[in-house]
Amino acid sequence: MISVQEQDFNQQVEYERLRCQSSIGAIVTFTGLVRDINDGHTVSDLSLEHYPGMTEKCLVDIVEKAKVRWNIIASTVIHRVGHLTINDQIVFVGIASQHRGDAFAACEFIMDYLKTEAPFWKKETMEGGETKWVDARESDQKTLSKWAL
Amino acid sequence: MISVQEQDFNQQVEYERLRCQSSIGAIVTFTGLVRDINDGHTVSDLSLEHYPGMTEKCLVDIVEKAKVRWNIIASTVIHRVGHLTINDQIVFVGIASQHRGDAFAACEFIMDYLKTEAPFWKKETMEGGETKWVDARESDQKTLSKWAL
Amino acid sequence: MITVLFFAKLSEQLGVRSLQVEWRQAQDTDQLFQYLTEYKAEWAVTLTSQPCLKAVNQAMVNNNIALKEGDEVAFFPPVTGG
Amino acid sequence: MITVLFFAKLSEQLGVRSLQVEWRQAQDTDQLFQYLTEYKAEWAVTLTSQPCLKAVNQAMVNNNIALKEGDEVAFFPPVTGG
Repeated sequence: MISVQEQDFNQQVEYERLRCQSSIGAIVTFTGLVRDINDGHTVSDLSLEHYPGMTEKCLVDIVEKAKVRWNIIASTVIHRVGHLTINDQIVFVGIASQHRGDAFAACEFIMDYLKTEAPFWKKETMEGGETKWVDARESDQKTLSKWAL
Repeated sequence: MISVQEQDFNQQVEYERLRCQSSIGAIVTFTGLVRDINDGHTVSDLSLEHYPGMTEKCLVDIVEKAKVRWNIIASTVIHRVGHLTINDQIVFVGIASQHRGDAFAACEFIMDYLKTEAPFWKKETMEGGETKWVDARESDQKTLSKWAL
Repeated sequence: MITVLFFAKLSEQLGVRSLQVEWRQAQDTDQLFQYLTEYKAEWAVTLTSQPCLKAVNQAMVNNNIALKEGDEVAFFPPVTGG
Repeated sequence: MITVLFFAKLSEQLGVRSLQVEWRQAQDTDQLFQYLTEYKAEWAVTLTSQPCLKAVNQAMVNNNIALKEGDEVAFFPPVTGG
């Protein structure tokens, strides 16, 4: 399941959706939250823009790449867009597999690629009301090297 | 939070407990479930024995080791003992961190060490009613090599 | 016509979210980019002073590629989702 | 006295979950193990025919270590939790 949505999501609902088959031995979930501090300044809230159409294609493509490499029984990727505030949920990636190694690797792989390839952009509102587009992190690009074949 | 318990746990409750601070940017959870098939035979249910006292010490120790290596804001390890049936939850490991890399690594590290060091033993009841102590997997030992310093 | 889209900071700086360019002005992505840098006085600086990624028909491309009538080309800053 | 505990398959096969051994019979873990292999006729086979881990005072140990009065020593198969 892949979804780009404004509304919040529920951890339990997504978890139970993944726990759908008796052959599943491992479920790994990642949830990204809005932090109060980013790059040393205090953030009051966040607005997320995306490229409708391309975003969904890109997420489908990343999940397909993961399925080629690991044994995945069920997967969910949810990414929110629009206005978010501190501690809000931004993104959910959940993977159900027979064994834990597959679930951990696939979940982290999807997050790493989502971070560098999926067309989302964050704009922060800082404490004083000033806004700032978030800069891409070089470290996110470097992280990809661990998935090199 | 570390707990060895007979009763089931709730994903949402554990997730919300980890989502306790506005500096948290990433929560990774692992849940282990009872699979219907193990090593090629059909399992109908499972009984989990442990070494009371040592189990808790061992889990505390593994979490402490993880805290030395990664930035962890909050952590939870729950392991069930007693009688379990197919699709039941066995174990939960949840890690809350500022950044995703720490949360993924710490969560997988804790599971890998728990699998090889924590004194739990599984006994399966197979379809015909026959029981069988689960054999340790050599692959679980090998997995540890990725955490070598 | 080629549909050109801008996102995020780039769209804000250019003051435009989308525009149409005639295909004869933009037969490949390099030509289109060149055309855009000359579209308005300040666009050259905005488009060349920062990293700018591009996607053709919603797939990221790194090198110059040929365009055909009806293609959708997007320019945007490095992504920051997740 | 040394408290000896057995777990899981090992406890089932030996038919015992715990027993007390006098310290003079078990001044280190090797000596204790040797004592146990001679405790009953079939124990030698059970204890030596399969991998058997040990913990002293609830901490896993690999090599032979000295024991003191009151110590708790556990023997068990490789763990299979998680």
